[in-house]
Amino acid sequence: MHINIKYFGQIAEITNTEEESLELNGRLVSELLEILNQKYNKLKSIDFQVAQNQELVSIETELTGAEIALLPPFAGG
Amino acid sequence: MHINIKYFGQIAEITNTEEESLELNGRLVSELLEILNQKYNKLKSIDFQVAQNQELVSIETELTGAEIALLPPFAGG
Amino acid sequence: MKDKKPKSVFKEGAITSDFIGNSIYKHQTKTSIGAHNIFLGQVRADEIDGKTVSAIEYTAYEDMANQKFHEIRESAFAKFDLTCMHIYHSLGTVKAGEICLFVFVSSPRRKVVFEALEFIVEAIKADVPVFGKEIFEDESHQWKVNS
Amino acid sequence: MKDKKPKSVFKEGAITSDFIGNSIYKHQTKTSIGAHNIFLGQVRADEIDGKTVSAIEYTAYEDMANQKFHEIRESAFAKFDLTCMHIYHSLGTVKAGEICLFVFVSSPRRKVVFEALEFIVEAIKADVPVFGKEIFEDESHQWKVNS
Repeated sequence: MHINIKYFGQIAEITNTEEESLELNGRLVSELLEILNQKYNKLKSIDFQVAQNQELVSIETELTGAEIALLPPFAGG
Repeated sequence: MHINIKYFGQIAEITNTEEESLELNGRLVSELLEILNQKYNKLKSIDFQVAQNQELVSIETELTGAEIALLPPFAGG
Repeated sequence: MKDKKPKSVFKEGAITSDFIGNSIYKHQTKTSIGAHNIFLGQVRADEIDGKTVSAIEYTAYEDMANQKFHEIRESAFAKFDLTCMHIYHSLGTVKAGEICLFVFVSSPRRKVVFEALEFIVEAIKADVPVFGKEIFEDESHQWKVNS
Repeated sequence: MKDKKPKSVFKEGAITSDFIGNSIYKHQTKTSIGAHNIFLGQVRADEIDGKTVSAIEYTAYEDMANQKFHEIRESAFAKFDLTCMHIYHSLGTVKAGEICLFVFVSSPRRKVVFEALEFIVEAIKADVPVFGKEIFEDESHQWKVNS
């Protein structure tokens, strides 16, 4: 599956990019995160949430092919 | 006792003055109000509070000679 | 930065949006503030028995009112961690759509301003001897009562 | 008078006191309004480990953020009897003392605006993907987290 991933705030600092695409065999958000943890070592030390198609999802959620975003703690206002 | 009385809002409309002085024999706020009720007939039909020296008081309060005010319902804001 | 000195609360006529904007501007030098909360009372063109309110004419027992505003101010500063607090109330004629009450509280943190503002506005409505004559378009009137 | 259409919430840079004053002014034609309540978030010059915050640089997951703002707006109108509601949030750099969030609710009656404003501000803080980089005077930075 082809997945588009967006990074924000402190996460974009770690990945050093705001967006990338990955080709993936896994089925679950958790499998995508494993790959990203390998690619970006420092990700493990960071608190973040995952959104799929602009809605927060748990790591057990199935990937649909929609846009994924890694969101550090919110700081609006 | 010499009492200075202030009238506000709808009360001043009834008394047709904003301020007057009365010479009084009575001791209590209630006695002052009796006199005012006689002088201004329509006063009986109106809801108001009494302040003495700028503090709300009950009608059983003793007159001190300080300023009395007849205050209709508050409408600030 | 505490700002407890008594102020003149009453202003003749409506409180303008320029005055409010300027008051906000003046707080931008106070960099310990993280949250402002502002309440504005605006005169409603209520329809009552087929007649429409065109203005409210405010009067007050000014000495007692200023004393009450001062007490409200002191107790708000005692209860809440406020950096600043300002209250302005109109006297005289305020037309429908114009602003007659401006309450402005500021604090490092937001939770405080919500509680403080509501406390202050409710206290003003309940405790301050201000009277309002609702003037209708045909120049008849009735006396306003806070609910 | 209901005003439910989606709006652009994000503004580049600080929200000025003129903009806020003007927004208040525009509501003076809406004579069914009796009470406005305004929340302003201002950037604090916090001191952290001896360094002082000079600005916050805001970024957002804009598509999701606009969707969340829209949901907050819809649910506020469903819960509360509001005449109008406006939200503006800064993106980019906002200096200490400048305003980064402006939430404005209006209703015929005051009780409603207090509840509605707090509901909206808390929802923005909790649900909207906005990120803040606190820039210190020496140009180092740390990432802001809402408490």
